[in-house]
Amino acid sequence: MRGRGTGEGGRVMRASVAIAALFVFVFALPVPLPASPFPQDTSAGKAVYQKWCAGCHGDNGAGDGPGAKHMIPPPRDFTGAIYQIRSTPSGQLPTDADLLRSIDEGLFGTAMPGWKTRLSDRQRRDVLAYIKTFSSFFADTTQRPQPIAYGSAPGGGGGAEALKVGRQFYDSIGCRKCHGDQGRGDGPSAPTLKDDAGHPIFAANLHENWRFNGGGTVEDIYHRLRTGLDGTPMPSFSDLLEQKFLTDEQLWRVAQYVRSLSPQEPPVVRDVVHVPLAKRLPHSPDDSAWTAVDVYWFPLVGQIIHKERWFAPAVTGVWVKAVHTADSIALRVTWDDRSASPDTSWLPFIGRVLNTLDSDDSTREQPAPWPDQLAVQFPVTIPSGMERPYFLMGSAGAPVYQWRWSSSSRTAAVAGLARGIDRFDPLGAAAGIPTQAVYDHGQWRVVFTRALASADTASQLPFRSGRAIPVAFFAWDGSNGEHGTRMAISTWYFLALDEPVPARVFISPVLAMVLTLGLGMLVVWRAQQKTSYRKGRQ
Amino acid sequence: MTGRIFNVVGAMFLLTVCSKGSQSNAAPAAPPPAPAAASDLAAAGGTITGKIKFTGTAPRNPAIDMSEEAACKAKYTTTPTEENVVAGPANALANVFVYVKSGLPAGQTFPAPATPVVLDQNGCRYHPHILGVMVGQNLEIKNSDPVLHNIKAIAKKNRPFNVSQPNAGMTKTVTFSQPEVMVNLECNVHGWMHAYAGVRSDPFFAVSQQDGSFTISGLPPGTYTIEAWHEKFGTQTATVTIAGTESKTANFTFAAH
Amino acid sequence: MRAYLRHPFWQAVGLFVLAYLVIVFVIPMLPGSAMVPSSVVLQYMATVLVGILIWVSDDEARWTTFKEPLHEVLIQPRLKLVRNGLLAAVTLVVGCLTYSQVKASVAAPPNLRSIHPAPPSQITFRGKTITLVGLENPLRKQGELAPHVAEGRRIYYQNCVPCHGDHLDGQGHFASGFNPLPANFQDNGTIAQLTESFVFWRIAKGGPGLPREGTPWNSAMPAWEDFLTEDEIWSVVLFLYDQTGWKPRTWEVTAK
Amino acid sequence: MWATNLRIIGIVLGTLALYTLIANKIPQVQSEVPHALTLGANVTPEQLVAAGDQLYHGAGGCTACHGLGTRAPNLLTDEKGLGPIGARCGKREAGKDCKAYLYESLTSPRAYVVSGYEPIMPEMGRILSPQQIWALVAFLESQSGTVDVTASDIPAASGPAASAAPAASGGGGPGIAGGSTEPMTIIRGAGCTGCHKVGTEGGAIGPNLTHVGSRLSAALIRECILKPDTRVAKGYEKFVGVMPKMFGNQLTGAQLEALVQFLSSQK
Amino acid sequence: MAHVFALVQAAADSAAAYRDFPVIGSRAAIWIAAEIHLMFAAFVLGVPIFAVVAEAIGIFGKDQRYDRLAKEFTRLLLIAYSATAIWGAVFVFLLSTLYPRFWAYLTAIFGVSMWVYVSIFFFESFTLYLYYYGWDRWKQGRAKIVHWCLGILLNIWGTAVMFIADSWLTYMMTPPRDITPETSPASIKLWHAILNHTWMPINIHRLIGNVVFGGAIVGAYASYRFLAAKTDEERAHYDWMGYVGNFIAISALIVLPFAGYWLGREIYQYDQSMGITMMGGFMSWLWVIQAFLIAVLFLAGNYYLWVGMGRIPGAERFRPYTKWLLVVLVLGALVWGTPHTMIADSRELAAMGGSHHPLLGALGVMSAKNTAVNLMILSTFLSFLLYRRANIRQVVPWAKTGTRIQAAMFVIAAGVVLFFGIRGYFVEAIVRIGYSVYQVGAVLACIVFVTVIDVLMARGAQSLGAIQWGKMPPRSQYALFILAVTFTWLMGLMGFARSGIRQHWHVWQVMQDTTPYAATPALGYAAIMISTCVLIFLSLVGFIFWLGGLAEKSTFVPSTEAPHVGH
Repeated sequence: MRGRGTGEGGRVMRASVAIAALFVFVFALPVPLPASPFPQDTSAGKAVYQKWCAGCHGDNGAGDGPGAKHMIPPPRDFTGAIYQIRSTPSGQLPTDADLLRSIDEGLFGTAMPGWKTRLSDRQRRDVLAYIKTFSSFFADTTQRPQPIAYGSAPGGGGGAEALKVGRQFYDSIGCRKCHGDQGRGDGPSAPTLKDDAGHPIFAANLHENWRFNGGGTVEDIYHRLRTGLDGTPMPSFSDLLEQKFLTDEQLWRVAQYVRSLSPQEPPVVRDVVHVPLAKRLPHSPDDSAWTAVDVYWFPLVGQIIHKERWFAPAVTGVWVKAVHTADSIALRVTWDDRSASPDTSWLPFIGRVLNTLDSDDSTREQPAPWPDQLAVQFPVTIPSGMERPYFLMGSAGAPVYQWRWSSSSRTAAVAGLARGIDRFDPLGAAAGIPTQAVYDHGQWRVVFTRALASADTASQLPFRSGRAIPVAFFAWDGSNGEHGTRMAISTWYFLALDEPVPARVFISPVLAMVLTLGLGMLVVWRAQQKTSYRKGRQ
Repeated sequence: MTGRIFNVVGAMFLLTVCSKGSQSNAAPAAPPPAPAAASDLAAAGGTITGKIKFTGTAPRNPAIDMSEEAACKAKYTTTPTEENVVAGPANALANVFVYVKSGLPAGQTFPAPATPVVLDQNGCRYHPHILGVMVGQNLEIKNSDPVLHNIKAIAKKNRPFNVSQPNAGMTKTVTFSQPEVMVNLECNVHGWMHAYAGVRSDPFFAVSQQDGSFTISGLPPGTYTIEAWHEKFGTQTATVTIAGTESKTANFTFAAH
Repeated sequence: MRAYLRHPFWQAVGLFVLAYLVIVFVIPMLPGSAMVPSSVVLQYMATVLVGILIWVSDDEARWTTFKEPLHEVLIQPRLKLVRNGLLAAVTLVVGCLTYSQVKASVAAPPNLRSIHPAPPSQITFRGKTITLVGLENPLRKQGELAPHVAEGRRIYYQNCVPCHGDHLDGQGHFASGFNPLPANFQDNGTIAQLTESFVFWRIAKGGPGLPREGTPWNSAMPAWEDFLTEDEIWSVVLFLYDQTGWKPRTWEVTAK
Repeated sequence: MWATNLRIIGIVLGTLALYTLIANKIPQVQSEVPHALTLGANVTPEQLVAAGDQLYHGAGGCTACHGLGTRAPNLLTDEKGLGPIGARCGKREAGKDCKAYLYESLTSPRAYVVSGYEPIMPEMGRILSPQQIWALVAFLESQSGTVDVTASDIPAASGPAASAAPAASGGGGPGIAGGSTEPMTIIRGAGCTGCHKVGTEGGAIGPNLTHVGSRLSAALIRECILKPDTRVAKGYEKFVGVMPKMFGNQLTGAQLEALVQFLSSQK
Repeated sequence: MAHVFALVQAAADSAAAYRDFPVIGSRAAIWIAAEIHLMFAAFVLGVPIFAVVAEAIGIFGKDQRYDRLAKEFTRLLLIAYSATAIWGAVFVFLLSTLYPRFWAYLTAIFGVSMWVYVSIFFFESFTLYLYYYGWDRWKQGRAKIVHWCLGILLNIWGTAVMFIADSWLTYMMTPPRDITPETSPASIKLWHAILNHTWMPINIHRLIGNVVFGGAIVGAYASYRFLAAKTDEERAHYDWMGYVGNFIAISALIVLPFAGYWLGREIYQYDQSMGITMMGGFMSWLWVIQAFLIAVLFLAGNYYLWVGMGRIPGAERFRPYTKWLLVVLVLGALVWGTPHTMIADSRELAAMGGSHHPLLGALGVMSAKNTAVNLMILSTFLSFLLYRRANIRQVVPWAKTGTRIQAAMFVIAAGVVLFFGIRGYFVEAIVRIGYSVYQVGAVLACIVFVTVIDVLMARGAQSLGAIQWGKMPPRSQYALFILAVTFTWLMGLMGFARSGIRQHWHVWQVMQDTTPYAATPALGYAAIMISTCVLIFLSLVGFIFWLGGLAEKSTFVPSTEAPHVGH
């Protein structure tokens, strides 16, 4: 038996080694070629630029391509040669390597994709050379931009002590002024922020490091602290080190602290929210019962399907937890929002947002103190097949059941039927959904509770366990000018309510096992009978 | 205050040029080696003075809510306001940057003074609000507030920068390489903080004082276009011909809407 | 050892395991590949199993040898431990399989949409009836293409980029929020397979205009007839083909 | 023997079961029948709304004016903060509830014209069947209002023209005026008199066609029917785009020629 | 029959458009009646072809076994014939009563051809009786030839009947383009309606399909008798019969896809949206099942041949090659079964970046499928060739060269198939579609030329020993059963595909189906219906075989003749 095992193992191993060798060969082929210093061909670069870049950055590199008016942040204006992501001190030009990195990887959290997969090495270098021709600053070749010499991160970055130090300096060097006390971009200065061109700009939400323009690692964060993001309100903190107000280690600790605010990995979308069965329903958003419940992340994107479209949603996603008892369900939706709208201090910001974006309407809207809103959407009944109502708030023929919560009345959400994006028919006060909401340092936490059963089964979804119940989320950030059809939307996801395990779950496997065992024994018995019969005959 | 600083700077400048001794002016057509020539011209040149006024009523400067910054707030007894329009008595307009826009001989260069221009961040406001600085001259930015300021330059012809000064006593020295009117300086932490720096390659510029007066001196003979720039009211130009060491007057009147 | 390698039973087992390893581990490792969905793994393994069974049983001698170890296990007294072990193992596996089948696990309904649903033979575009069958891009006949492509480029960047992306690969910055994912025009399975009239139809009518088989997941594609004119849509179609380098499928010319 | 028979039956049943199982495991998609709606006595409001929706965006030609530009009120969106038409229709005209107002607007549009707009709306009663009119009323009411059109509002269907829904893709309906080539029947059936005056009939939105033959040649008349906006009569510039462009598709060749001949003979 | 027609006419005159069938509903009733009728029809059209061919071999090859085989089948035919007629009558009856308006429409157009159909049916029946009952009478010499000609006539009648019936159903699917819902059925010219787009492709497809089907059923019959046989001689006879049935079935199967391809192409040409519905629309998953069934057919057919090599002395020479054929077949089956749009959960979808696998997705497209199926056909053909050659040694002097040429042809054909398969990924769609013609052409040319060479080479070949008929393990016979069931099921599936693409139209875009059953059901439902029909059909066929056994004892006669070479 053992010999057999090793024989098989050896065989498999040899095969795997052979396959691995083949792979090494295949992958190794392109590797030995040295990254040859291509001559930077600006005319070839121009062709690439016109084909792939001009749509957003404009024919003349002024960041005014046809796509520009639908993006916040807007595409880079190359004529000023002002670049956010550099390795050089503030005010200096970026190095070629810096620019190439942005071209290769793109800028996370923006519309700029990485081009590594689309363009060849040569094409990317050519286009880099061409981009530099837009600004006279690059023409002066006497000044070569010099990268800052960075050290490496001190160890113990994840430790409580290090984070405490990081937090201390996070406060003392004033990060919280813009990024807020908890780092959600809700600092007191946040509403005033704009970039060099006067476009609105959000202080980064430090809890979403996957959206940091220049990358989300501790090193990336540290580099941004040292260089600043030119063209944006984010300054360089290098002077602090030079003038000995801060040690290098302390600045690293700040970077490590900022990194610690985001999850280890970017959240992965799981379609089905598992809703466990609990004894007690937590009504408060900060009830300790929530800590034991699994959390689900659903990304939200701009409503760009129906007029009036919205290209710059502020809410990037919702975190959802849900539990249910024998008769009720509680759904906690958490999302980051830089202000508890309506907040008049954000009115100029809304004005800037509305000015920056092209609108479908000919007339530009005037900013108003709109509230924050959230809608949770369900079908009217649990669908049996794959079919669902139209995810964008149903249609005239197939309405959806929605809970609409608004920051202007935090204790109850209006339940109603949406028949298309611009039509919402409330179901009356009796159908309202009690909610408890907390706004805490740039984050809304809202708990919706409802009985599983409903009196009006035709329009108010009765929740049932053991079924995939479609659910979708819509969010409006009033301080970003969102209201009406201007919102962040999600596609359909699902809630699955646990049900008490029925007996058959345990009985059928046992039954199957007994049957199998019996059958197996029969086979063995027959085989042995036959042999002994044959033997007997011999 | 702006005027005072400018006076100091101007006086020092004059002192510097005077100490070199005065010589007769050379033909502007063929400028001799720059530094010497410039000094000569300055000593020998004419002067433009003027008053700047505005018509209409000045818009009110918005009050600044400094509640977020106790340290700054404590420096004021009354509610501080922004400095968008600083007006003196009888509609005199201060904080107007007046400079020679054109008319100086081409190719002539002027040395940058060794003394820096100082921009102080004090009480969450910039001092001065409008300043002039020469190409290559140091601009020293210091923070007198124990709160975070970031000083961000928005410029087209010069490299912009954005550095932070979270601590009192921090300084940053910068220079500009190209003339540019104006380089905007702002603090993003405090949205109300704005300053404007006129960067010139010649020393012939001034900022109007509380009484609206300004003086540009040391101009060589020639016909000049003088421009007055105000952050809210825009620009106005005047043409002045200087012959010899005479003093000419150029008054500007802005319309307040 | 060698005897085992030669024995059809162990060869068969080895082949089966090898096939599994290749499908589950090697294929995803290949450049530009991804994990194989379990449904396909099941299908492949079933095919391989049938192939192996055919191989062991198409020759009488091999079939007999193949059955030997099985038979041995069933009858040999010295293999009693193995026999009982196998019996127990099979029983357990069956039990687990049954449990996993019976146990209530709620999964999202599968994503089973036809990627290219059948187009209607004609559509109504803002009140105008357009016959799709045999329809070609009218802009191709209007002289210079370049201005139309440029127009299409403008429209694409103003409207389509958030989902379909700068690469035209369906990976725009809003793509992650939608299901189904936006179409990837760089893939040879989308516009490269379709006539321009089909693409026109999809753009004009969007997700709401999909026939039922195409929309269990509610495509987020807007009905662009609400935003764009007929010519604008045609120019976007031109741009898509121009930018990706694909050629539209043309109508077969019926011999007259 | 029986063992063999059993085995054969087992094989056959097993194979069938396997195929059936696989076919049931893969995606199950039915091909549904598109809704073809006849507005009979038992029509539901939803059906009416759906039919009206189709008409509004399709054959009714409403979107030629409503919704684009400022020629006519936008009925489906928030018009000047008043909400879609369903929300404001009841408040427009004193003494008329929403249903009555909409019906009147469709059948005799000049009875009440919203201030700020020209009286250019054709009388839809000349173009659409009563069933279609009521479907449109229902659809417009459904825009933020309550649909109160019922089957009893709709006059009993008469003849094949009662079917409100356009034929499902393909086929092609009987065309305007049932394919008649009698010019005045076509003119009435196509709704020309909604805008144009022909003899004693019709409205005054578009150019009077009573003596059109003296102004335009037959070729020009044909062109104007097929491509209405290529040449615009003097004084009617602001109505560019009002005349539907679908007549080329709707009229049969014989009908078009009959119409052109008739009009060019109107000297 | 006439009586039925009178009934039908009466039904057609009534006002109701539809009536309902109790319990299972109209659609299911019609479905079952039509499908079982068609299966019997295929059987009674396929078996005469089979019988005539077998009789010819008997006459010209002087092999009495074939003659008896032919007769045995003609006897089964007699009973099957009445079953066909009964089911046909049930079908017509149901159609005319449940769908009277539609039936009236069809009769208005096709009335004349229906009467022709009925008359030919009569002629066919009489020819059949004559053929069977005259068998022993016209046994010798010229009479035998005349008798054989009767068989041919029988086939002509049968084919004519099928052609006429095909015109009705192809009209429903692809009515001539000038026919609109307003066209009065009475004004439609009969010949115009018959000569519609898909009439000829369906005729050819069905003709070949019937041969395949007949062969498969014969194979199943033989395998049953084999398993039930009590003596070695009987076993040998039925082993041989099973072989012959399988041979005919697989040979015809090889060309069937080409006919199917032609049909599909005509459908696309007629109406693109119909074509897309079929291939890419709600029926796209049907082709995954079809691919699976065809893979089963190829694997089972080859398996039967390889197992059969065990009874051929000399076959051991070729044994080592079969495993490579198996590898090609399995790889082909893998490629052919790879779905383009994969069933995957969200995690897998995320990993794949959509429902198309980035790498395997390339196997889900036409180029790969065509390549796979062409290589599978080539492999199957090679299996046959090896089988054929197993117990002979060529004596012609150019045997070695001939074999080399044959090998070269295989290599060239496979090369062409692979070349165009790979090249298909780099060209635009319209060119790619054209490539399949080259691939098919290469394969067909290879088959034809290699066969010709092989026949020439086999002249005077030396035998390596008699085939030991009957020395066949039972599991090979089960393979024949699986083949028969699969063929039948596949026929049902393809019938569903063909009639399903009309969707909610009785006559495509001319006459709409407004019954509650207008929706075209999903595959799962269809599969249940198909399985039900296949089960009913097979039970009835089993009953007929049993009846045949009652009527006369087996036709098997112990052979005393010289060992048979090949077939």
